[in-house]
Amino acid sequence: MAVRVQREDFDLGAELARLREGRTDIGALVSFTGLVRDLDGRLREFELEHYPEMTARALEGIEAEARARWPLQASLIIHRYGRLAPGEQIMMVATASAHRQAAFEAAEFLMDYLKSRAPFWKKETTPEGAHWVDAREEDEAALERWEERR
Amino acid sequence: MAVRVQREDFDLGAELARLREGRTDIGALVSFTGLVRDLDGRLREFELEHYPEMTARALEGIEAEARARWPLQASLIIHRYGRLAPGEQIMMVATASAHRQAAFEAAEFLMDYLKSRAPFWKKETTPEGAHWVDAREEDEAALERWEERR
Amino acid sequence: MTGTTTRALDLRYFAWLRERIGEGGETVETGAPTVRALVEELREREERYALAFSDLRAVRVAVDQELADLDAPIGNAREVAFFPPMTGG
Amino acid sequence: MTGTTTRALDLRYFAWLRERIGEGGETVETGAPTVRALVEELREREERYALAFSDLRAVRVAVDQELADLDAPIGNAREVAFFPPMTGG
Repeated sequence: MAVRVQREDFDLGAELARLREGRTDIGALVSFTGLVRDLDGRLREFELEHYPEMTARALEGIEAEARARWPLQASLIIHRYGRLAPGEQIMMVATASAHRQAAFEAAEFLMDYLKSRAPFWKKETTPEGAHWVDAREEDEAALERWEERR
Repeated sequence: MAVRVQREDFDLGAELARLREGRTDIGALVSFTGLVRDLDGRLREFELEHYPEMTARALEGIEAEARARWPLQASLIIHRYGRLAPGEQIMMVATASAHRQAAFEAAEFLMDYLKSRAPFWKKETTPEGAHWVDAREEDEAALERWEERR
Repeated sequence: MTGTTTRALDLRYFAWLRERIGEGGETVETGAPTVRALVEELREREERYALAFSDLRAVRVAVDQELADLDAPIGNAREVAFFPPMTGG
Repeated sequence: MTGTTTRALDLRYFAWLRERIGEGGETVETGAPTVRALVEELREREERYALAFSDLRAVRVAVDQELADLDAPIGNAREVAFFPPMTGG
């Protein structure tokens, strides 16, 4: 039930602890964290551009859709923007439910939508220069499995 | 690459932080946490019995199977035993991979196997008395989806 | 735009569309009824627009901050945004 | 067990099997070639075993700490464990 878009890093453990604090109705808590990868040590800069006026609204829409589809006791989306270093956290989602299947499915649904429907663009700079990360065709395809179930 | 069976609670945030510490090859980190549910406030006691000589071996076998199936940069299973209070953490799994699909699938695989193949038994005591939690048929069925892919 | 009423519309550009056009946004006077017609107007205006919009399959659109189709009517919208496929998460 | 060699085997019981039998484990002298034959021996021994093993569909088995089938040979195993379907996670 919360969406945050911010430049600063977040504390994954503290966020997950807060989600279940004082509650006894959650049986399953799933989290996903996206991190800046730099396999070969050649990443000079990583920058996330976004569309501020649209971002929070898009994320809230995605979250509301997940909550309409699965019985969630709690959910959280945090997405950063700006310049990030290799290994840093880019974003997280968390979903809490009575049973594991709902928590897992809702988290995957949120991620699939975030990948292709949240207004963020990644730019990587290596010694060869800067380039905008291409959208992956698999990411667009991943959305289809949720369409079928509507 | 780690399995722990313990009576004490664990620090989910610290465990997840440790998993990715100093690394830049992880793009996706998924965690699942199982919690003691008490929807109606009637749970007096919750106890997890296990088969100590077999538990660690069973969990290590499950983890090795996940690592053989998915390209994981890191994985962790922590499972508690003994008497737990409502809302407490029962167990966690975490999986780290380059991409989200592998991390999600491996975490779900670990959970499906843990549910039906790790030697733990749950006993709940309410004002009506104590009973052993029945295995759910869905949990046994959940294993089948992984068999097909072998 | 002869014969049609024009009005002020805020445009926003992101990622490589912003870089190719050379600015993050601008306000234009337009009478274009749809996003596609608006793109045609921009293309004819200057080379950098023609370049940015050379492959429309690589362009996504939001009208008043909601994802929309290229053939969406602009209607009374205040803002139209252009950007490449999103890469969140 | 007439005519067969018997040997000492550690048995372990968990959850409601442990409660029905009244102990967590014991060492028995047995010549049973398979887990199923061992269960038959136990059933005949005392009422509490017959009760614990009355519905074998609800019983799972491990031989030397590996999950096994009821028809698994005991062979040179040192320990056989009986328990209900597991509920981990």
